[in-house]
Amino acid sequence: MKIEKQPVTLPPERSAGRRRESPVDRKTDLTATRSLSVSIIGSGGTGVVTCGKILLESIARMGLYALLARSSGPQIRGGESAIMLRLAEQPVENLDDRFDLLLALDWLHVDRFADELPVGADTIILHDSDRGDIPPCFDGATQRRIATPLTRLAEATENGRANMVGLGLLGQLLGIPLETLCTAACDLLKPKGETIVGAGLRCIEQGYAAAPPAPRPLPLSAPVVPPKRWNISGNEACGLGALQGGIRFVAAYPITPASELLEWLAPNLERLGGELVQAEDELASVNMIIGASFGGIPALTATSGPGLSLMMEGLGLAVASETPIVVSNVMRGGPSTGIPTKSEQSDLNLALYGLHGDAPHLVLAALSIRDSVFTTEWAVKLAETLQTVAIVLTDQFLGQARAVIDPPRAPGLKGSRKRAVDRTHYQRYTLTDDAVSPMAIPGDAGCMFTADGLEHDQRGTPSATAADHQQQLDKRRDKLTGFDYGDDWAEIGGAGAICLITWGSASGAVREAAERLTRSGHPTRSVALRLLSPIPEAAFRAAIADASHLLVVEQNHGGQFYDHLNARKLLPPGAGSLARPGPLPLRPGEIVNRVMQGA
Amino acid sequence: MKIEKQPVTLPPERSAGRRRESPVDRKTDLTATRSLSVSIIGSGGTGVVTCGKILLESIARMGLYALLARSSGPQIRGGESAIMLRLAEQPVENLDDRFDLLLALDWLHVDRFADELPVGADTIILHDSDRGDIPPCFDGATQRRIATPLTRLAEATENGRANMVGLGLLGQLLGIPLETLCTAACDLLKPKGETIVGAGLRCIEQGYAAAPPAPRPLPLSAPVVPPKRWNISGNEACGLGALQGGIRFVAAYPITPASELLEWLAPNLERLGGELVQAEDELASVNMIIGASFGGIPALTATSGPGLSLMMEGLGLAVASETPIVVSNVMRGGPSTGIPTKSEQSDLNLALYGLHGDAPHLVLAALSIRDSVFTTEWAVKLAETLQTVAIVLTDQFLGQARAVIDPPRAPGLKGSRKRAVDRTHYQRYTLTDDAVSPMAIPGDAGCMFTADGLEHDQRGTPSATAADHQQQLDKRRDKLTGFDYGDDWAEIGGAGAICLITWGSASGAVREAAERLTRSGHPTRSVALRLLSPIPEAAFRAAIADASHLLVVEQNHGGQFYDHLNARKLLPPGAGSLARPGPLPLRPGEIVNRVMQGA
Amino acid sequence: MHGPPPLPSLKPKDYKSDVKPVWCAGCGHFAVLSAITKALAQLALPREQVAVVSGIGCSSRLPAYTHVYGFHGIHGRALPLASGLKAARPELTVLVAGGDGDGFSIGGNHFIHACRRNLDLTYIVMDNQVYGMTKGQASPTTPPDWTGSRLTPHGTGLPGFNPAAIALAAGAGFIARGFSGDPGGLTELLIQGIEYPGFAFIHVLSPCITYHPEQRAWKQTVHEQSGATTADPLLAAQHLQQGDQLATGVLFRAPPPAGSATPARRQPITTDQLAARFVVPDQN
Amino acid sequence: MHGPPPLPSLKPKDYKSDVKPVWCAGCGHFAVLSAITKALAQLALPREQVAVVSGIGCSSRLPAYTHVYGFHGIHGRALPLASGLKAARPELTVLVAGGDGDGFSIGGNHFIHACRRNLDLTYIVMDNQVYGMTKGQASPTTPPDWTGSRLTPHGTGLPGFNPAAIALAAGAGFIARGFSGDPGGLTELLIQGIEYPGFAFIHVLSPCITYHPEQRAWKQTVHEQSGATTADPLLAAQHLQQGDQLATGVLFRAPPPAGSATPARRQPITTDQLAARFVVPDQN
Ligand SMILES: Cc1ncc(C[n+]2csc(CCOP(=O)(O)OP(=O)(O)O)c2C)c(N)n1
Ligand SMILES: Cc1ncc(C[n+]2csc(CCOP(=O)(O)OP(=O)(O)O)c2C)c(N)n1
Ligand code: SF4
Ligand code: SF4
Ligand SMILES: [Mg+2]
Ligand SMILES: [Mg+2]
Repeated sequence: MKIEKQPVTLPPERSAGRRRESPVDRKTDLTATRSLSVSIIGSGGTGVVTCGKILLESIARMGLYALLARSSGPQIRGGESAIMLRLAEQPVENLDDRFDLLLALDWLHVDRFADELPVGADTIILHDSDRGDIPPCFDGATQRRIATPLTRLAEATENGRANMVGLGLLGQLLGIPLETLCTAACDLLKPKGETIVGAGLRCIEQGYAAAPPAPRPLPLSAPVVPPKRWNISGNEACGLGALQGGIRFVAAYPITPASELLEWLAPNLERLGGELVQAEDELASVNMIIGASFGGIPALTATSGPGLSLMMEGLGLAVASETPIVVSNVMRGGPSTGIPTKSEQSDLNLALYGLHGDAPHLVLAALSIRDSVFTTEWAVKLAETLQTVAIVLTDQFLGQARAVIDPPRAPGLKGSRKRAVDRTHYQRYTLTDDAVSPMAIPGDAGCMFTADGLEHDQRGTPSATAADHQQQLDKRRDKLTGFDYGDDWAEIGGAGAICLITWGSASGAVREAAERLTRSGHPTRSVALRLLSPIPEAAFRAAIADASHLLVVEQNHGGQFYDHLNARKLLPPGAGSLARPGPLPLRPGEIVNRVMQGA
Repeated sequence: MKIEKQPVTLPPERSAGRRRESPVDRKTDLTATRSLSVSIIGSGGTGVVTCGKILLESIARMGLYALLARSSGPQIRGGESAIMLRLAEQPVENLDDRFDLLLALDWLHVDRFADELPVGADTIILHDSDRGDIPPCFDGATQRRIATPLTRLAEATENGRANMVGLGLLGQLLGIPLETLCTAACDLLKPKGETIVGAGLRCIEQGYAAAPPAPRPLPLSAPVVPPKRWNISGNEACGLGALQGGIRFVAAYPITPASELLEWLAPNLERLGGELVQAEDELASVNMIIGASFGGIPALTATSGPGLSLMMEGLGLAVASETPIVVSNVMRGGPSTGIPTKSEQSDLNLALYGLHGDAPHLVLAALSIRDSVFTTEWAVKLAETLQTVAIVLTDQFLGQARAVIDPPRAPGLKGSRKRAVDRTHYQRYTLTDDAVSPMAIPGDAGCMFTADGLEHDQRGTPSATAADHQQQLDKRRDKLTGFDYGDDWAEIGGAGAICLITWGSASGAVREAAERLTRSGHPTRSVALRLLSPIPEAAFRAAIADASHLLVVEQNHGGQFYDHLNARKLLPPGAGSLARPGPLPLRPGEIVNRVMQGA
Repeated sequence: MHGPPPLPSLKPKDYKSDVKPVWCAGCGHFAVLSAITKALAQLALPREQVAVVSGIGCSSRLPAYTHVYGFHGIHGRALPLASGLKAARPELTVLVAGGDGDGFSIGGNHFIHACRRNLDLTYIVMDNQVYGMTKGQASPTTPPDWTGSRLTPHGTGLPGFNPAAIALAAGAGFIARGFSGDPGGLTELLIQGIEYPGFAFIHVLSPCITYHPEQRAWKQTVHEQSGATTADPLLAAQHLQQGDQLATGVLFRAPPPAGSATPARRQPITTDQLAARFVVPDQN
Repeated sequence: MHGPPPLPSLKPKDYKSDVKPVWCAGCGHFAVLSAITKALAQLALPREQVAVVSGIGCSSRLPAYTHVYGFHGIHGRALPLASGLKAARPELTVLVAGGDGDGFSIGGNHFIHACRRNLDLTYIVMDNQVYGMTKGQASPTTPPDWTGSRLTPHGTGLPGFNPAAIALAAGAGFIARGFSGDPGGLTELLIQGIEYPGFAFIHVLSPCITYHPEQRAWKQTVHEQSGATTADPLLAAQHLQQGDQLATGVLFRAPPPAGSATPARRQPITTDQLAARFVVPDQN
């Protein structure tokens, strides 16, 4: 099936009402990436997530890009859930300010999602007329509603389900060809057996046919020959990056939202000749990977805040003994157990500063789902090259969302360990030009040494002298600060006197905000840091040079990154901070808003 | 026995050679606190520490002040050791740049101490002529040596020991009346039995008699009626402060150099009706004190870097559940196992930033041995008042040294918990004016609640909404930042355009450096912070206002406090950092030197 | 320090809070909650004199569903938190509740040390042989051939822990096993455990119907232990080592630890007296 | 991945480094070091194929005194570090060395899980019933009435752990006890432990003459176990539960774990093939 580029027709309420002075009021700037935001909600068992996945895959196959995020209630299983889908003609990895379309399979506990589902007067609300009316929390958006008897339509088919009818209806409204929708559904439902597939397809067709002619959102147009794209989740992307970087040993303890990363890694590691060990706790997992890495096998663990807290002593050992390891930390709401199923960028302090003693190490953050591949692979290669600890921060939003993306790029760094060659006077911690010492691994004859967390001399023998301490402290710092990280430390976009600085998963919203500001006559650049420590200071200064307005954007309460940049004396006095805790994702509009208020 | 104030006669090489332009060259500015620095060294079993303790007590009884620090080799027991004593007419709690007097009971492994024992050309070296000659590492100081056959003199007495002969000799040179020396020796040796006491006294007398008339250091004069003073170690001071603050439950796991604090606490807690539990590990100890505090009993744990690392998850639980606890962290050289028996101020990062999520809490540092009483007591009272975590930083130097001090002062804060009174609609985390909620404890009828590390609403019921999260995050921050800490947040001394900023045990050397600078014509003030987080920002700005030269002084490699002040945007751009790792203590001269270089 | 006397008519529901459990319909933990409230009611314990402490897991959500004092702590650390509370406030009745992951995996060290420390706690482990909360990974008690988790796609290949045997070897004095499918029997065990003046370990088989639906079969296979409760550790060691781990009842009960073994306290002191010890004696 | 064949004449001293131990003269750990180097020499293991991993404590200082690969890790975490090494490099001979505090107090969880995980490690615990390194506090194996520490001035009042019994309950397949005062016997046990293809726990009585000088009396009281080594866990459970913990020998030896129980590996794959799975299929 071929998709022709279709001419764009703007619905009247979109092109009207543009006000130059307040870009925040415009949901989507039509001169830029055109996108549509769709949510599906429903109580446990209604099949919201299945719908979301089929939609995502259909959109992918149409040649468009998309992001699929999920949210669920507090129940362990079977509770209400919501999917949030944004589809676009260009790559998009953040949510928009409001939803264009909301499909409610029912309204049970919908209030739990109300703040995650901003709607506007122009939001089209589709709902199952067999499952009650639009509740008060969506009062703002009732002009454009489509009530359809999804349940009754589904009942016409044996084993039919309302979610599939809704999916068909949605697909029609979004301009997804029926065939694409059906092939995607077929592929995704296959594991459930033929009966389910058959019933599903019939329901989709019925929904497709039942879609009313209006109101409908603006259609998006896909390229005639779509470029190669991937459909991947953030956790899968991290996992793939880790394996591409060379990780062949993983030890970990399950924790939300990192478990899915581990569950993806376990079978794939095995097929690569590696291994995943489920440890008894995080103290064990971090020490296990230190042991494996000491044995010469690049090793990683994955966790989230509470688990990372438990690993700090182990990380210090890896730093002091110069044993390379990587920790992938998928952040969730904190402090303490916090909000385990929701996203926040609040483990930064811990990742940067949570080791006792002076313990320099690398901290990186993936900027998007796509970037999770690159950043994790880079982190592994940096850790191996510099014989140190690399912590890679992602978060629940990035980790558990899926996106249709351009194929990720790969780091240029070769990233292998400097191995011992001298077998006569081997000194494990010998001083060198780049402060990285050749490392022997068990099996290397003549290079036997004892790795140690005690301060030591160049040979590795414990030493408490001021001279050895200073020398080894200098060495462990210099190997990190003296390394040339090239251009990969950040993604820099746009140009302008306004400069938005950010890190990690906030980058998508920040980039979109910068684009919106620029288009509305306020040229704005964005600097999204991938390498959070050590920050290449000269490069950072160059990136923000001449900016007249600086704002540091992040999703936490304390402004942890803002503080970190100030700690490093990298910000001019007037730089502002937009720090807003989770669980709601940062949206481009609130960033634009803040800039316009401050400007 | 009465000690008359004696007139001061300056040895010629002391008053000569003063050069205004380089105050660092003067060991001790004679217009200020007059002090003498003495070291005793010897291999395992020579009795160095016993000598030091007797000297300290004698000096105390004379009406003088003194500091006694110790150092020992890597052996578990019986290895070589050194004591470093500084005696003065005024309170003194830091070491001087050089030693005036060095007594070597023998020279075995003395090179291990060479860098801890700076000597000058004018240092008097006393040594046992029966135990070999002055080794090359003390080559700089050979003009003024006194070789005495200590061993042979001791052999004259049955059970006689060379260290006691040396002690007598030293006592005589230092101008300690024989009777004072003997009474102190008597009291301290008593537990060893009468034979030892008798032999000891005879040896002391013999040494006293054997002292040559010259060279000898300048004598110090004690007041006729000395004020009340204490003889206490830093670890004991912490323990006393904790008990005075109300601590009645301690759970801990042994670790150097915090074990002595615990060993002091255990029997004393018991006699106060409290209890100390030796836990299986630090994860247990921190959770045990959370449980005890939940039960209404003020509770503390003590540890050092590696143990603190293991406690971070527990501290986060205390922060989120608003359960007051205190952690006394006695710092040692890091990272990792580092240098367990030596001092460093490098756990600051961990203490400030080592919790996952946004987890505001209190971080304090004791400024001296004497201040360990005040700061620990204040920390307990603040933790109870604000229902939060307080980490008190001391270090190996402060903890294991003893000093003769003025009686410590007590904080004005009453420091008791705000208890629940409303028994009808009790809400554990209710919002209040000061953001501190009334706390019920088991036994309070009608106020049953469940404390939780999950984010919660005011009642304590788990909640994942953005509104509850923001509200409770604000509350937990505001109760700390909104509190009036009064003047106790720092000790501010002197006045001048040069401003030395410091924290914790570096304060003594910094204060002395400021005084020396001031006296040499460079008026200098010192600001030593006791409350490191949250820093009362207005008060801090006032304290450093109008300074033209600022230098932040601390004993670690990274400049952790300097970074912290910058993170909080509290330093002007030109402020400098003097960060020097352990294990050697910061000495006033190196600070003066740095200021003069920078000026 | 005891509160007012209990209201004469406190019912099990009076020990329940109004917070709705997050548990899946059919989860075994519901019955454990009921058994606990029944035991508390039968013992007529004043609600404010009782505390339930837990870690993290589905099972560990239990405290908020009771109407006594509660602490929902962190993963694996319920026992030390409860130990601190009990040591500081010995007159309280302290229950500790959690799962097999919480208690035997991350919390394993505290488990063995609590057995040895023998404080008067009642430790209720709802064992479903799986990490329910994190969506179904193997726990230390999972059978070696369970392939339900992608983390261990071929099964763990390791024999499951025998928590009762470990508890015995670590020094526990009271070891019982209950089944959430027999709430009456479980209530009885809880009462005995709470009344036992020392550490009481109650191993509760509590099915996770979501990740281990086959545990519904426990209804058929769980059985009362054959013999009577033994007080002989040698006999118990043998029984527990060979047992099928589906036998319920009080499996071992040692004579309670020797009363208040705390040695005569030394003479009390005040902090002022303590401070006075540091004063340098007058030399004149 | 094996290195060059061992030099024919490697002596025990060739497995010793030139680093001088920090131990007190007379410390039991010296003999353990010697026994280890003797065992390695007798087994003629190439030095570069051997690793000794430890935690923190006097005993844990051991790796630096050997001339094989070593890792002096952090307190209580020797077993996981060694487990990671062994899992990643199964062809190496991995010994784990430490103390009773390191292994049974802070490291207790890893101890029981290592017993269950049953990797081919030899775990040597130098038990002196005290924390030597931190200057003499009670450990989990300290007798209840030892008043040598100011932290527990009346003694712990708690029965000491029985590590062998815990190891058995936790699933260890090889359990032996040695005595540093009998270096020949200890060497023999070490050889058996290293050769055992699974987790071998070797409990070594190793006196701390500084904080437990009375342990010199072990010379008189330590004795060989009466019976022969059993392979029956029920019998072993009984023996270990009642034993005086001064009996030396191989106390339990189960048939080694069933060979490479690892199930047939799935078909190998490359990272490129993995990446290709994410590519959106062409719609045309
Ligand atoms: C330090 C830490 N690690 C991991 C987790 C994630 N986690 C939460 S509950 C749980 C396991 C729960 O299993 P179990 O105790 O058996 O309880 P169940 O849910 O089966 O009742 C894990 C691993 C966590 N919260 N904290
Ligand atoms: C996390 C942590 N907690 C505490 C310590 C302090 N510490 C060092 S060794 C030791 C105990 C050593 O005892 P053991 O393992 O029995 O060895 P031994 O010295 O008796 O041979 C302790 C508590 C530490 N290094 N790290
Ligand atoms: S996942 Fe299992 S253990 Fe958790 S609530 Fe559901 S049934 Fe119960
Ligand atoms: S303190 Fe004890 S265990 Fe440590 S070296 Fe000395 S004798 Fe050995
Ligand atoms: Mg479970
Ligand atoms: Mg020991």
